[in-house]
Amino acid sequence: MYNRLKTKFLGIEVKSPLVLPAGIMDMSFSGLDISARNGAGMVTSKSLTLEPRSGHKGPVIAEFESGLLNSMGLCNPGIVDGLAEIDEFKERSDTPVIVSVFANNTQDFIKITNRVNDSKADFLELNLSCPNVYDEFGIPLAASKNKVYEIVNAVKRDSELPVIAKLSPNVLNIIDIATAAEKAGADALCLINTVGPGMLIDIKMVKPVLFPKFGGLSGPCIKPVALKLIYQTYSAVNIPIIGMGGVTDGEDAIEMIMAGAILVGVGTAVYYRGIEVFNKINKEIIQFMDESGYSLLEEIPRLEKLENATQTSDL
Amino acid sequence: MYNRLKTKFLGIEVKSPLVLPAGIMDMSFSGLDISARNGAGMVTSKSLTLEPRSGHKGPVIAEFESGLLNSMGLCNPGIVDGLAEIDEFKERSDTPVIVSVFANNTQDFIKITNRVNDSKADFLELNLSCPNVYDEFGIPLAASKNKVYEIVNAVKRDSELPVIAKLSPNVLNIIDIATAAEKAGADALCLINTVGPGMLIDIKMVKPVLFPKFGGLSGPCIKPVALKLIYQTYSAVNIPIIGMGGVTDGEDAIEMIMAGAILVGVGTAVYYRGIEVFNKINKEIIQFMDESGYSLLEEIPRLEKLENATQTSDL
Amino acid sequence: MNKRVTLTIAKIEHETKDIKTFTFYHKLDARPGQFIMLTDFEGGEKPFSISDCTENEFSVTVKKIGEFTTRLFSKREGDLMSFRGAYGSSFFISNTKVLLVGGGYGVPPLYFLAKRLLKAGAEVVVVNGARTEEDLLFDDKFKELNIKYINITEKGDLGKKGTSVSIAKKLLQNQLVPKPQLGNNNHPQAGAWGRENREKFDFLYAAGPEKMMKNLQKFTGDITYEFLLERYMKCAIGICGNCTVDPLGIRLCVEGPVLHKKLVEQLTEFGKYHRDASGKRIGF
Amino acid sequence: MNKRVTLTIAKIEHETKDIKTFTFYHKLDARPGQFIMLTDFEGGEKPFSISDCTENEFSVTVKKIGEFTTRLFSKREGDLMSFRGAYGSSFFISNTKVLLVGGGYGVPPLYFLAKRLLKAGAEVVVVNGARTEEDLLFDDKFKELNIKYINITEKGDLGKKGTSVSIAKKLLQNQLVPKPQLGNNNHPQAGAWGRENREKFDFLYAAGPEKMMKNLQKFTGDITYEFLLERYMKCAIGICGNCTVDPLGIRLCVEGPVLHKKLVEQLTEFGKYHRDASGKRIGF
Ligand SMILES: Cc1cc2nc3c(=O)[nH]c(=O)nc-3n(C[C@H](O)[C@H](O)[C@H](O)COP(=O)(O)OP(=O)(O)OC[C@H]3O[C@@H](n4cnc5c(N)ncnc54)[C@H](O)[C@@H]3O)c2cc1C
Ligand SMILES: Cc1cc2nc3c(=O)[nH]c(=O)nc-3n(C[C@H](O)[C@H](O)[C@H](O)COP(=O)(O)OP(=O)(O)OC[C@H]3O[C@@H](n4cnc5c(N)ncnc54)[C@H](O)[C@@H]3O)c2cc1C
Ligand SMILES: Cc1cc2nc3c(=O)[nH]c(=O)nc-3n(C[C@H](O)[C@H](O)[C@H](O)COP(=O)(O)O)c2cc1C
Ligand SMILES: Cc1cc2nc3c(=O)[nH]c(=O)nc-3n(C[C@H](O)[C@H](O)[C@H](O)COP(=O)(O)O)c2cc1C
Ligand code: FES
Ligand code: FES
Repeated sequence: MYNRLKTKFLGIEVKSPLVLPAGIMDMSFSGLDISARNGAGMVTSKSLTLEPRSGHKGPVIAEFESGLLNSMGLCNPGIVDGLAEIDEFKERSDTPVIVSVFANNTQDFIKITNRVNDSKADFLELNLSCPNVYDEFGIPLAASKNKVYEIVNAVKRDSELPVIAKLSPNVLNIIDIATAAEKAGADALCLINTVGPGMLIDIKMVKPVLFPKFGGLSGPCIKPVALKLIYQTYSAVNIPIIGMGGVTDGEDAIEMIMAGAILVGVGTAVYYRGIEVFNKINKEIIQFMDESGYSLLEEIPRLEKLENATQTSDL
Repeated sequence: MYNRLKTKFLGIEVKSPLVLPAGIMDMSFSGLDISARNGAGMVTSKSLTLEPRSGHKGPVIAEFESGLLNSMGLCNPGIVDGLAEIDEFKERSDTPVIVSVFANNTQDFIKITNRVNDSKADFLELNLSCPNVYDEFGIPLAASKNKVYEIVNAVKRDSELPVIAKLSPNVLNIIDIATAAEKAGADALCLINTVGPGMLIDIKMVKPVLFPKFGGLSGPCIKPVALKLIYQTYSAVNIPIIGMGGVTDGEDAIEMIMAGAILVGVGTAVYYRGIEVFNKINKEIIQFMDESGYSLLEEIPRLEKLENATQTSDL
Repeated sequence: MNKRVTLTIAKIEHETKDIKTFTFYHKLDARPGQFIMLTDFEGGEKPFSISDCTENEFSVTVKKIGEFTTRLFSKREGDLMSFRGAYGSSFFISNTKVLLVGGGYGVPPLYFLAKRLLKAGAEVVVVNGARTEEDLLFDDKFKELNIKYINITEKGDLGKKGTSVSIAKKLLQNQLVPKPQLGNNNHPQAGAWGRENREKFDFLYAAGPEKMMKNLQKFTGDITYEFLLERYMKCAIGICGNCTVDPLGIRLCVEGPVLHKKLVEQLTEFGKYHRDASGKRIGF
Repeated sequence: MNKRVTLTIAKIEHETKDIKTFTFYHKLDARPGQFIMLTDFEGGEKPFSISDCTENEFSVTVKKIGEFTTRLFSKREGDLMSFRGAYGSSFFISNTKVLLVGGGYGVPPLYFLAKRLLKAGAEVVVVNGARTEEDLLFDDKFKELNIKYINITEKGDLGKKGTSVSIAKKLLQNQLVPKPQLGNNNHPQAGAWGRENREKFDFLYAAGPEKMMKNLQKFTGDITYEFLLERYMKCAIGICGNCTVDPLGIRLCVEGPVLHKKLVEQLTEFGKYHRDASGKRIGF
């Protein structure tokens, strides 16, 4: 059955289009491994920084009826220990692995890239969502086509692995950012990272629930935003897209694929449906394919591309 | 009981902090009236444009598990007929009414303002969410502090009514926009308008569900984003805020108030809980006040203001 | 949450030159008077009353009138369509002696109603009016029901000239009594009308052009009635406000489209004006 | 959805110089071994095992150890706290002869367990170890239960010197048999230990420092056991991956904190290392 879900991503064959995204169950080799064993076709490490980070004090997770907010604070064991976990994973599994990395300046991204070159990872993903660094126009890194171009371009020069640019949804024009990444040489795009941020308030104690106050939204609440940005990007670029944001069942995954994604991330749904979520969604995709008469994943059609991808909003 | 919910907004007393927002049940005087009779302390007209607009072909509404998407397309009977509906409403009700207006350039906003001056409306709200007009830096009107300043400033010069600036959440820095509106003389702010936009796909027909493809998100899914933007804005401005976005029950309304809102809009929840939603939420607010020992609405505390409202995101 | 359903058109029946019935195989939980919002995602999502609904299928009967319905008329069996609903209020299901008065594409939802009334044990009398015999909707279907059924055309090509309102007036004023008669199919259910056995109706139902119902209203006396009204609908879930009626502010997509006499009588706009897609008032 | 609950601290009890029990009046649906995430929204949200849970209240027993617990120790009865949970796996409730071995703040959740085991009809033997008599947790509470109960300190200030593991070893190797004895409160439930009536245990439960359990594991032979393990927890809902254990990748916040023998035996990291807040491995 699972032969029907095989697909290729940048020349590498994966057994399922489902990807464990950065930040989910990926602090340890064993977390990556259990996800792969449960049906993820590809896994991503936690975003690694040069030095270890303990993250925020917490609460770092808040649940609301439509999804999650998180203010993890990019906790990670640092690039050295993080890559060691990946290498240990690769010794036990042939599932392709993306190493996600984070920095807030180009120099650090380059340093990290050179570390990654010596690892067993298959792909290098740049988490380009830093909200605290601004470009020369006062635009945050994640929303600045110049910064995104600069970083991707520099990393591409040094990286021995294919480079995936992970984009933030919190930008004015995703096409600007996506095409900047493409022009700079990104081999693929991954979108979307968390939306917002947002906040929740404990009305009895009159305090923000998260510590620090704000956290990015993930889960069902962001799916329509993700689909729109993926579709818009798909219409404008020629590199493959890993689509994610709120995918919880097989129908959501099909929507992502029709919007233009080659692979589909499943993050928050690990909470809703357990670590078995990958196999569950694999089955649901097959079921939809059966009902609709598609025998192979690649037969699933995509939406017609937007004619003018930038000008998307009518009134 | 309802005396306990009385509050003042720009010098006018309202019987409840709950507001019917623009675009909800407000095409006709009778729609405004039934909302007021069901407990809304204030009502807002559909955003009126100079000429009538039929809106988009549709589907203009799509439901998903966490809220609604809409691509109404600013359908409205035009400023002349729209104001006639408001006047007819004011003949039957003493509930204060906000006339929401929309244009995509300053001249048209001014023309509309002069029409509004001759009406019985109590407040003028500028729907500053036009996604199709760009400022000199290529930034959409809604996200351009320059454009927002220009429009509010021009309208304030002509308007005989207090002016409320309604802001879009789809901006890089809400403080820039909110303070631009404040500096330009806005008497109050209203936020947030719909988030995104987003899209949904019909996977059987391989088509976007909405026509045109994209629609703004409203309802529970946007509440955390709304709370964060309202809190941030509240921390940075000195004019009152009408807060809205996903408010569905009394606890949501309290969260809005604690985040800094003086009045609270209830839009999409009219779908979830019926037109009686205003009275239901009024009761729930009272119940929370009883449990927490607040006798009057104004005793409900607010969060401590952010020290640095702009720099809100940690990593 | 009201989940959207997308499925193939199972059957298309040509009713008249500009009216077709589209049937879908789907278990729809709908009551007479309710409607669905139908779309092909090519621009336009429109309300249509349910004209029949059984365990595993339902139908809508559509008049070709503008852009959307014209495109719909070009669809074939097997083509996909998408709908949401059923939405709105429904007719009261009485088990007494009732009169149904229909005109135009208001007739098909009354067929669905008649079937449910019969099930409930009501004594059902239907008046079906059209311009000509060719325009008459669901004539055969009504004849197959175990009811008293009167068809009438303005042209008179069925015998007498008249409208459904002119017949209903006589029935309501007790000048006319329907009696069972042999139908086309030689079953004794279908009926014509005679002048014996005058009786009173307990409940009146009507659907059709608003002018027709406005007219009918004059002859309702103190009989209880429900009318199926139409207003421009966009959201169909009670938030956009396009379908509210003055001065009550009730929404025809939620509190309607079927309104009880008590509400209809309070509508100042009934038979006078409605609002178009922009919300502008348009006279009838 | 797991709703957050915010409520006042109903009771604070001083157990030892650095351990307090916090009780909340709330109907919590929790099983022994499960934990809650507790916060005051001032920075820090931390896991604590449930040390008691009845119809309308529950408690956690906390050791003052760092920033959060120090701030928690400054709270008073009536102060508000917020929690979410209960989370995680729970101990198997046996109805046979069982041995509970506790050390440090691992003892209180075993008290909650003991009560539920008794309710299920089990024959419960508890070994409670501490450094000194003063550090002994829940000593009186255990004595009030109808069980065989052995307390022991490293200092020997209760009579003999020992650890809960040294006692458990003897019990498991049948060198020692617990017998009922008069307790503090002159009820015959509380017990000391003697050398008669050797018996076999059907199930072993332990909670406390990982070193202690690692030690205990040596003497478990083929008895079935469950250990309550701890790892650094952030989300507590199974997505952040901070609490996974090698090489299985299972999450102690979901599949744990109570793990069955079969799983514990597969853990290469058990007793060796855990991961800190950054995910870095730290030796025990
Ligand atoms: C509750 C209800 C039940 C209906 N049931 C039926 C039915 O069973 N069969 C049938 O043929 N028609 C029915 N209609 C009318 C049907 O919706 C319109 O004929 C259809 O929308 C026309 O669309 P169009 O694009 O072909 O025409 P257009 O050119 O768009 O419009 C032609 C006319 O149709 C009406 N109309 C258009 N759009 C709408 C809308 N969104 N809502 C309401 N009216 C609209 C207006 O009066 C308009 O002037 C019903 C309408 C309502 C409100
Ligand atoms: C399932 C489980 C049940 C627990 N039950 C209890 C209990 O009943 N009573 C009790 O006193 N303690 C219990 N703990 C330990 C308790 O969570 C820590 O003592 C507490 O978090 C310390 O916080 P702090 O800020 O005071 O100390 P810090 O200075 O932050 O840390 C001190 C030490 O506490 C541990 N710790 C800190 N944060 C966490 C965390 N988020 N998750 C796990 N361990 C952490 C680490 O070992 C750390 O080195 C439990 C832990 C787990 C995982
Ligand atoms: C708890 C948590 C931690 C995350 N950490 C990271 C991260 O370190 N790097 C990153 O690029 N994205 C991170 N994300 C974002 C996810 O990779 C993903 O883009 C987002 O959650 C949307 O997908 P979902 O709705 O399926 O969860 C995190 C998300 C969550 C919920
Ligand atoms: C169907 C619909 C139509 C709307 N039309 C308008 C509008 O015309 N002008 C405007 O400023 N906001 C409009 N809005 C936005 C609402 O006023 C409100 O800002 C938003 O829906 C968030 O609140 P809610 O989650 O309570 O609905 C519309 C929203 C919806 C759902
Ligand atoms: S159609 Fe929108 S309220 Fe009825
Ligand atoms: S604490 Fe996050 S997975 Fe267990």
